[in-house]
Amino acid sequence: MGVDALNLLLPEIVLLTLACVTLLGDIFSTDPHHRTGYWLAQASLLITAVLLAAGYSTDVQYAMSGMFVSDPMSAVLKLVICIIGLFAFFYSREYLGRHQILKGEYFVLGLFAILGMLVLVSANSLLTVYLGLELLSLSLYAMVALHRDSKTASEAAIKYFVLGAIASGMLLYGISILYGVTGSLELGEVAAAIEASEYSTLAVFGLVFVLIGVAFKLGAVPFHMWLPDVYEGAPTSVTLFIGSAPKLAAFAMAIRLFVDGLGPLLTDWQQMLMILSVLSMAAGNVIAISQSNIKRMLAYSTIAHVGFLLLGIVAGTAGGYAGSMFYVITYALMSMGAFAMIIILERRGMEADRLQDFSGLATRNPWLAFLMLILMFSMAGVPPFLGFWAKWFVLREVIQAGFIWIALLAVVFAIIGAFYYLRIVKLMYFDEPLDESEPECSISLRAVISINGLALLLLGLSPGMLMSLCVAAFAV
Amino acid sequence: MLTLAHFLILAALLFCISIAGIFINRRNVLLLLMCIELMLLAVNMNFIAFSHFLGDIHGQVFVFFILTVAAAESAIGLAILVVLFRNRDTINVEDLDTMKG
Amino acid sequence: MLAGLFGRTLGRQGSHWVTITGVAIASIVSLLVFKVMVFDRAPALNVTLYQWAQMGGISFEIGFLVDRLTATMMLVVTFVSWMIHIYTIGYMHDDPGYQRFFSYISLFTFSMLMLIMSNNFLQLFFGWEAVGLVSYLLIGFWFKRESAIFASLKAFLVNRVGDFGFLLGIAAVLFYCNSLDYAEVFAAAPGVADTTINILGSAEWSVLTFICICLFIGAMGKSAQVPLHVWLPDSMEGPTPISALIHAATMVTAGIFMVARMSPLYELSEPALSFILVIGATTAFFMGLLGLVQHDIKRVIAYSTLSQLGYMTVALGASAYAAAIFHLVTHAFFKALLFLAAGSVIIAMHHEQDMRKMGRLSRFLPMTWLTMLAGAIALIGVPGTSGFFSKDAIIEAVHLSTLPGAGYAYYCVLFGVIITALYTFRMVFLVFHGRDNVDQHTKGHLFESPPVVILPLIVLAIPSLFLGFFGIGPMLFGDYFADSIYVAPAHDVLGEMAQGYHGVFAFMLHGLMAPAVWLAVAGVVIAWLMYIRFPDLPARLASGTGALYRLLVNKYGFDDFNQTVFVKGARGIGRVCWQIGDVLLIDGLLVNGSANSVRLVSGLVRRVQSGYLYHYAFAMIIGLLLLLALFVQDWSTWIMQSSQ
Amino acid sequence: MILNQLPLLSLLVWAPILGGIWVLMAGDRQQQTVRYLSLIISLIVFALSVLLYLGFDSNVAGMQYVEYTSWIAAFNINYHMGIDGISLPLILLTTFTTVLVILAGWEVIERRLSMYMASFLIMEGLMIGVFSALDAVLFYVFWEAMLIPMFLIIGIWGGPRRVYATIKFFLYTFFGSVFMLVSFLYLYSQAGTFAIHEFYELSLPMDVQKLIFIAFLLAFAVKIPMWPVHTWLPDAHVEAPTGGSVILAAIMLKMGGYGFLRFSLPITPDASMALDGFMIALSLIAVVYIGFVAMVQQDMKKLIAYSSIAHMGFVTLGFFVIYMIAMRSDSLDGMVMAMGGGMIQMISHGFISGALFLCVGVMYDRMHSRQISEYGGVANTMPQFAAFMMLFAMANAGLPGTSGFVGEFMVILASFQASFWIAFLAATTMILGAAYTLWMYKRVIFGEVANDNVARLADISHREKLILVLVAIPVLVFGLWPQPLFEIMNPTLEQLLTLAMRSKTGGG
Amino acid sequence: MFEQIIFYFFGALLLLSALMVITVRNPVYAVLFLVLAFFSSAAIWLLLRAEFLAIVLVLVYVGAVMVLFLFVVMMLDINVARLRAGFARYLPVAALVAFALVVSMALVVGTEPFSKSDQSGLVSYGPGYSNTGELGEALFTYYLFPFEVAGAILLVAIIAAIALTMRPKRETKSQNPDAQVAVRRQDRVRLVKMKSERRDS
Repeated sequence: MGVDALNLLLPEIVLLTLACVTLLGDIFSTDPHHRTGYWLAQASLLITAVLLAAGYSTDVQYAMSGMFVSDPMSAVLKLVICIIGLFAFFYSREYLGRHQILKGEYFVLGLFAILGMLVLVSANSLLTVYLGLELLSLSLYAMVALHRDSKTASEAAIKYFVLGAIASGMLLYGISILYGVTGSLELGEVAAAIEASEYSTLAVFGLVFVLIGVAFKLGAVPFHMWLPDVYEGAPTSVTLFIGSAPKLAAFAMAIRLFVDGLGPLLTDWQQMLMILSVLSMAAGNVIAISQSNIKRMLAYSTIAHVGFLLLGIVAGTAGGYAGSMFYVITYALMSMGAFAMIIILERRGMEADRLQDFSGLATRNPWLAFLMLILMFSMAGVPPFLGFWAKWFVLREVIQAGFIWIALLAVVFAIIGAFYYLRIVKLMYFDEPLDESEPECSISLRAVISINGLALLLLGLSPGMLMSLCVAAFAV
Repeated sequence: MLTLAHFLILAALLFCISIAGIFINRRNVLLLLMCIELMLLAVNMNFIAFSHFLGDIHGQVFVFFILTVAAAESAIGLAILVVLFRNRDTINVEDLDTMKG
Repeated sequence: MLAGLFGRTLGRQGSHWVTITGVAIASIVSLLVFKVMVFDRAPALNVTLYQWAQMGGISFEIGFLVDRLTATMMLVVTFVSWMIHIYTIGYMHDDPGYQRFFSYISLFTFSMLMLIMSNNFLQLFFGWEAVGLVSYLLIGFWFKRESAIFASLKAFLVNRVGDFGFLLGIAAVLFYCNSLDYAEVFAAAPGVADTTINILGSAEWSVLTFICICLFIGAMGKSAQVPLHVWLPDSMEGPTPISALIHAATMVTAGIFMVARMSPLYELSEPALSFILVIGATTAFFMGLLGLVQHDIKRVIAYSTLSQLGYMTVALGASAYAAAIFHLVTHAFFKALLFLAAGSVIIAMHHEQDMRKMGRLSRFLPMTWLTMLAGAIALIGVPGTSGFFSKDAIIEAVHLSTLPGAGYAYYCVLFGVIITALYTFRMVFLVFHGRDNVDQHTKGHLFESPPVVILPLIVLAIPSLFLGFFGIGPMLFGDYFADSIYVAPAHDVLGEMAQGYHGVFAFMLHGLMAPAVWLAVAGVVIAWLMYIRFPDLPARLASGTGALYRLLVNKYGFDDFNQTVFVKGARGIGRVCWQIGDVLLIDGLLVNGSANSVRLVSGLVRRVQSGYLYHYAFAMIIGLLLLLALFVQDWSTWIMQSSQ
Repeated sequence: MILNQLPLLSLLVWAPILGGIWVLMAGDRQQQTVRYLSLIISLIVFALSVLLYLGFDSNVAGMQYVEYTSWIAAFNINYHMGIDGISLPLILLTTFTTVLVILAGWEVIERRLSMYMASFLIMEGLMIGVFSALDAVLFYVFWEAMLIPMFLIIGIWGGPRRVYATIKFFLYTFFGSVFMLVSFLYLYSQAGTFAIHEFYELSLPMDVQKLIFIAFLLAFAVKIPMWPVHTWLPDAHVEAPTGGSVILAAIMLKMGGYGFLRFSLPITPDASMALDGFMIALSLIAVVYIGFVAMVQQDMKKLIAYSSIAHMGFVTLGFFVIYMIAMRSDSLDGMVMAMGGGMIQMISHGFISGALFLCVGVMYDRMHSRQISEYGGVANTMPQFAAFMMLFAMANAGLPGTSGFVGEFMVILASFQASFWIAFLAATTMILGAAYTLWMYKRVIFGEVANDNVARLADISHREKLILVLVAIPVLVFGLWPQPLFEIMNPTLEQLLTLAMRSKTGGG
Repeated sequence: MFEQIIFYFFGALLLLSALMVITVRNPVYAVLFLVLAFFSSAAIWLLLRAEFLAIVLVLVYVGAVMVLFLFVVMMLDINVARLRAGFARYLPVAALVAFALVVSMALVVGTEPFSKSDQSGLVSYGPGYSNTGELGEALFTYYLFPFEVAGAILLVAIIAAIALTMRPKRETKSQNPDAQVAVRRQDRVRLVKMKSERRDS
C-alpha cells in the first residue's frame, strides 16, 4: 500500500484519530457542559468534511488490497454524511442538556457511527461492508440506549439491537453463501464469478439473505418493524441522527452489494426490491395516517420514502441510481429538519412529539411554522421544494426504464401520503394554539433550522447542481 | 464420505433452530441474545466449511472477524439488557410493548 | 333615437322631462323617417355600424336596416311610447320609483327600436332579449309585491323558453346560410330550400320548416301564443302604463314583426305557415273565451290582447303579412287606449281593479268613459273604426287562404269576433253602467283624472277610430311594403282580395255583408242582455255550466300544469341530482368513501405493529420465507429429486 | 419594439412574488401600509400586463415575449416562457382580478392581514407563470406551487368547514395533477425534452395517446371542474373567503381550460378525436345536470359555484365539439367559433362569477350569512347594490349585451353544426341559467324586507362601489364589443386547430 | 469413516444442545447448553482443519463471552418460573416455520453442486502447514484495513458498555479539598439583624 492509498484513506484515518482525541479530551475535561467534547467532535467532522471536499475526484480508485474504493458516489455521500453529522450534533446539544444526558460519549459514539458510515460507503469487499455496518449499528444501539433512565429508550434500544443482530446474522449467512459460490469476498470478483458460474440459484439464495440485511437497515417492509418503535422511543436527537445519515450509508450499501457485487442478478433483485418498495410505500403511507405521535408518524413516512427511493434502484439504470441518491440526500435533509423542529418546539423539558404540540404554531411563532410548512410540503413532494424534485427524478427514471405502472402506483401512494403532511400544516395554521407560550430555544438553533429549511426551498428553485452531482456519481 | 453439503446442512439446521428459538420463546430477552450467538455460529460453520472446501483462507479470516464483532455485539447487547432491567425490573419480552401501533 | 340612455339619475322633474323630450324627438325623427320612406319612396337603407366579432370566415356585425316596415313600427313604437311617457307623469306621480320607472321605459323604447331596426339576427336577438329584460324589470317594478316579482320571473322564464327555440333557429340559419345578415340569409334561403335535416329517427325535416318553426317558437314566447301565453295575464301586475306600452302595444308584437320581417323565409315553408295559422287561431279563440270570466279589468284587456295577437298570427299564417302589420298598428293604438283608460279608472278607484266593485262610473269619469268606448268599438270592429278594417281584412284573408288548417282558423277567428264583442262590452257595462257597486268611501272622492292622463287618451282615441279609414288602401292593397315583405304568388291572398277591392266604402259595405259584423253586434246585444237587462244571468250561467266555467276560470289549467310539472319537477330533479348524485354517490362514495376506507385500513394495519419483539422477528422470517419461496425455489427440480 | 426586449413575463411572474414576500415581511404591525403596499404592487403588475397587451402583435400565431434560459441543464429543463393569443387574455384577467381581490379584502380581513395579501400576490405570480410557461416541468412547478397559497387562504380565512374543504381541494387537485406529471415524464422519455412545442411534434400510437389524454383529463377536469370530479368546488367556494372564491372562480378554473388547449388537444389530437363524444357528454352533463343541481341550492355561494361548473361545461363543450363539427360539416369557421366561444366563455365567466362572489361577499360582510333564506328584500335597503347585482345576475344568465352571452351564443351556434341535439341540450342553459340565477336574485333582493337584519343593512361603500364598477365595465364592454378579444385569439386558435386536427399516430 | 463418526456425533450433539438452549426452563442451563454447543462445533471445525479458530472459539468465546452471559444471568435474578409459561402454545407455529425454512434452505444447499461426489472430501494438509500462521499472515497484511475497523468496533463496544452500565457510586462520601479551602465565612455563618422584642410581663 502506497502513499496514494493513504491519501484516499486520509479522511477516515483523520476521523478515527480525532474521534479518539475527542474521547480523551472529553474524559479529561471536568466541564459539566462537555464543551470540549462537543467542539472537538464538531471540529473533527469539519476537518473530515474539508478533506473530503478537497479530495473529490470523479475517477474510481481502489486501495487496501481492493477492499476500499473511492468513487464520485462515495465522495458525495461521505461529504453529505459529514455535513449532516455537523447539523445533527448541533441540534442535539441543547436537547441533551435539557434531558441530563449530555455526555461526551454521545459525540464520540456519533463520530464512530459516522466513521462506520464512511467505511460502509466506500466498502468494496463483503468483509468491509459487514464491518462498516457493524461499526455503524453498534454505535447507534449504544446511542439509543444512552438515555439510561428512560424506559422507552431502553426498550427501543433492545428492540433495535435484537432485530438488528438478527438482520446482520442473516446478512452474514447470505455473505457466506456468496463466498461459497464465488470463492471471493471482493465485490468485483464476486460479480465476475457469478457471471461465470451457471449455478445462479445458489447466488440468488445468498442474495435473498443479503437483501434482507440491506432492507432492514433501510427499513423496508416487512423488515421495518423496528423503525417506528425506535424512532419513538429513542431520544429525539438520536432519532434525528438515525433518521438522516445512516440512510445514506444504507443506500450506499445497497448500491455496493447489488450493483457492484450482484450486478449479474439484476432481474432477481429488481423484482424483490419492487415488491419491497411497493409494500413499503403502501404500509408506510397508510399507517402514518392514523398516528398521533409525530415521531412515530415521521417513522412511517420514512418507510414510505424508503419505498420510493428503492424505486430508483429498481429502475436498474445509472440514472435510476442517481435518482435514488438524490432522493436519499433530499430525504436526509428533510427528516433532519423535521426532527429538529420537534427538538426546538419542546417546552420545559416536555417532548413536543404529539401532533397537538404543533397546533397554532403559526400564531405562536410564524417563522418556525413557515419552516415546518416548507418541510412538510417538501416531504409531500409539492413543488417548488426539493422534495418534489426528488420524487420527480426517481419517477422520471422509473418511467424511462419502462415501469409506468409502478410509477402510477407510486404517485397514488404519494397522494395518500400528502394527507398527513397536510394535517400538520392544518394544525399549525388553522387551529388555535393550546397555549400561547413561545418555544424556548436559542437563536443559534433557530438560525440553523432556518438554514436547513431554506436550503430545501433554494435547492428546490435550482436543483440542477445537486442533480448533476448525483448523475456524475454514476456516470462511470 | 463427507461432502460440503453435510456441513452446510448442519449449519442450515443450526440456523433454523436459532431462528425458531427467537420467536419460540416469548419471555426472556437473554435467550434472544443466545439465539443470535447460535445464528452466528451457524454462519461461522458455513464459512469454515466453504473455506476448507475451496482451499481458501479468506473464509477463516472472515470467521475471525465475525467472532470479534460478535463479542463486541454481545457486550453491547448485555449492557443494553442491564440498562433495560434497571429501568423496568424485567427482561420479559411480553412487557416490552409500551410502544406499538 | 337612443333617448332611452338618458334620464338615469336625474331628479324627479328632470328625469321625466329629459326622457319625454328624448322620446318626443325620437318620435318626430321617426315621423320624418316614415315620411321619407313612405311618401318620398326612398329606398331601404342598410348601414353597418361596427363589427361585433369576427370568427374565421364568419363576421358578426351591428348595423341598421330601415325600410317601410321598420319605419311603420318605429312610428308606432315611438308615438305610443311618447304618449305613455306623458301619461305616466300623472299615473306614477306619487310612486317612490319614479326615476327608475322613466329610465326603464326609455330603455325599453331604446331596445325596442334596436330590435326593429336591426339588420341581422344577432342584433335582433339583442333587442329581443333586451325588451324581455325590461319587461322583467317593469313587471317586477313593485318589487315588494310577491305576486309582482313572481309574475316577472315567470314572464322572463317563459320568454326564455321561446328564446331557446329562437336561438336554435338562429343557429340553424347560421349553419345553413353561413351568415346572420338578413340580406345574405334571404338571398341564400331558396338555395337551402330542399335540404333536409334529420332531427331524430328517420324523420326528415325541410331545413326551412325547421328554421321557421324554431324562430316562430321565439315569436310564440314574445307574442304570447298558446302555450307560451301564460306570462301575459300575470304581467298585469306591472304598472298600467307598462301593460299598455309593453304588453299591448309594442313588445308583444315583436313576434309578429319578426315573422313579417322573415317573410322571405316563411314563404318557402308551407308547414311552418300552417303551424302558425293553427297556433294563432287557437290563441285567438280560446284566449278570448277566458276574457269572459275575468273580474280584474286589466286581465280582461290582457286576454283580449292575447286573442288579438292571435288574429295577427293567423294573418301571418295566411301570409297576409300586410294585414297582420296593419292590425298590429291599429291594435297598438286602441289597445293602448283601452289600457290607459282602464288605468285612469284604476286611479280614480284608488288602485281597485276588480270590476265587481265598479259600475255607473260614466257619471264620474265622462272622458274616460268616452275614450274607453272608442277603444271598445274599435276593438270589436264596428264598421268604420280602424279595428273593423284590419280585422275584417284578416278574416277575409284567412277565408281565402288555402293552407291546411285554414278552415279551422277561419271559424276560430269568426267566432272570435262574437267573443270579443261579448267580453269587451261586458267590461264596459260592468264598469260604466249596470249596477252601482262602488262603496261610499271611494265614491266620496271619485273624480276625473288629471289632464296629463286624459290628454294621451284623446290623442290615442283619434287614430284608433280613424286610422283604418286611411290606412287600409295603401297598406293592404297598395305596394306599401314594396321591398320589405315578400309574398309567394301561391299564397298571395291579399292580392286576391285586392281584386275585389274598390275603395274604402265598398269595403265597408262588403264588410256589412260579411258575418263578422253581425256576430259582433250579436255579441254586444248578448252583453247588454246579460249585464244590463238581466244582471243575475251570468251567475246562473256560471253555475249552470259548472265544468266549463271552472275550466275557464282555471285558464285551462295551464298555470297549474306548469307549476306542478316544470317548476316542481325541475326542483325535484335538482334535489335528486344534488342529494343522490353529488352528495351521496360522488362525495359520499368516491371521495370521502375512499378517504375513510384508507383511514379504516390504516387503523387495522397498525395493529400488526404489536410492540412484541417476536412478532417483529416473525415478520422478518415470513419475509425471508416469502422471498425464498418466490425467487429461489426451483420447484420443478425439487419434485424431480424427490421422485427419484 | 422596445417592449420585446424587456423580460416582461419574468417581471410579471416575479414582481408579485417578491412583492408578496415584502408584504409578508412588513408584518401586521401597521395594517394600513400593508394594504396600500399590496394594492400598489398589484397595480404595478396590472400596468405591466397592460404593457404586455400593448406590445402584443395580434397577427402572429406563435409565441411572443419568449424567454429562454437553461434551468436544469442535466435534464434539459429550461426556464422557457412565452405567450400567445390564448394566454394573454388570461394573464390580463389574472392581474385585473388580483387588484379587485386586494380591494375586496381591504377592511374585511383583520386577522393576519399581511399574510392574506401576500398569499394573493404570490399566487398571482404563480398563476401568470402557469399561463406563460412553455416548459412542461416549469408549468408543473407553477401549477402545483399555486396550491399552497390557496390551501392556506381557504384554510385560514375560510368558513366553519374550511379544513375539510381545503384539504379536499388540495388532495383533489393533487390527485389530478400527479398523473399529468407521469405523462409529462413519459412524453419526455419519448421526446427527450420537456419543451411543450416539441411534444406537439411527437407522434404517438393511439393507445398511448389515449392514456396520456386520460392522465391530462384527470388533471384538467378536476381543475375546470367537469362532472363527476367537481365536488371539491362547491365546498371550496363556500368555505373560502370572498377573495379566495373570486380567484378560484375567476382564474383557477380557467387553468383547466387552458390546459386542454395547451396540452390535450395538440399533444394527443387523435385521442381527443376518439374520445370527443365522451368529453361532449360530460360537458353536457355539466350543463344540464349541474344546472338542475344549482337550482335547489340554499347557499348563495354554493349556487354560484354550481353555476360556474355549468358554465365551464360550455368551455369544454366548445373545445371538444370541434371534432364533431369536422366530421359533420368541415367548416373551419364553425370550429374556430367553437373554440373562440369557449375562450370567451372562460374570460367572461372570470369576470362574472368573480363579480357575483364579490356581491355575495358584500352581503356576507354585513350579515355573516350566505343562506338565501335569511335574506329577502335587500333591494329596499341597498338599491345601488341591487342594481349591480341585477347586472351580474343577468350576465350570469347570459343576457345579450353582457359578456356572459357571447361565449354561450358562440358555442351553441357552433355546436349546432355538430349536431342538433348537442345544441339543444346546450341551449337549455338559457332556461336553467336564467331560472336558478333569477330565482336566487328574486329570493334575495326582491320582496318585502325579510327580517330586521336586512332592515339594518347599509348600502355599499365607495370602495365596494368602485370594485363593482370595475368589474361591470368589462362585463358590458365585452358584451357589446368582443371583437378585440377575438382579434387577439384568432390566429392562435386557427393554428391550434391545425395542430388539433392532424393525426399523430403515424410512425409512432 | 472415523471422520464421519466424529461429524455425526458432534453434529448431533450440536443440534441437540442448540435445541436445549431454546427449550430449557432455566437460563443458566441455557447458557451451559450453549457452551456445549460451542464445544461441539469447535470439534467439527477441527475436523475442517481450522484449529486456530476452534481454539479461539473455545478460549475466547466460551471463556469470555459465555462467562459474561452467565454473569449477567446471575446478576439479573430472573423469576425462572414465569419464564416458560405458555411456552408450548407457540411450539407448533415455530416448528412449522422452522421446518419450512429448513426445507427451503436444505433444498438449495443440499441439492446444489456441493453434494457432488466427485468433489474431494476433506483434504488433509502436510505437516508443514500452520493454520495459525496462514491466518496471521493474511490478517496483518491483506486484511489490515478490516483489522483496524474491527479495532474501532471493539473500542466502541468498550465505550458503549461503560457509558451504559457504569454509574458513579453515590454512597461513597469523598471530600473535595479545594472546595473546603475556598470556603468563606459568609458561606457558613449568617448574621441576622432583628429588633429585640419587648418582653412584657
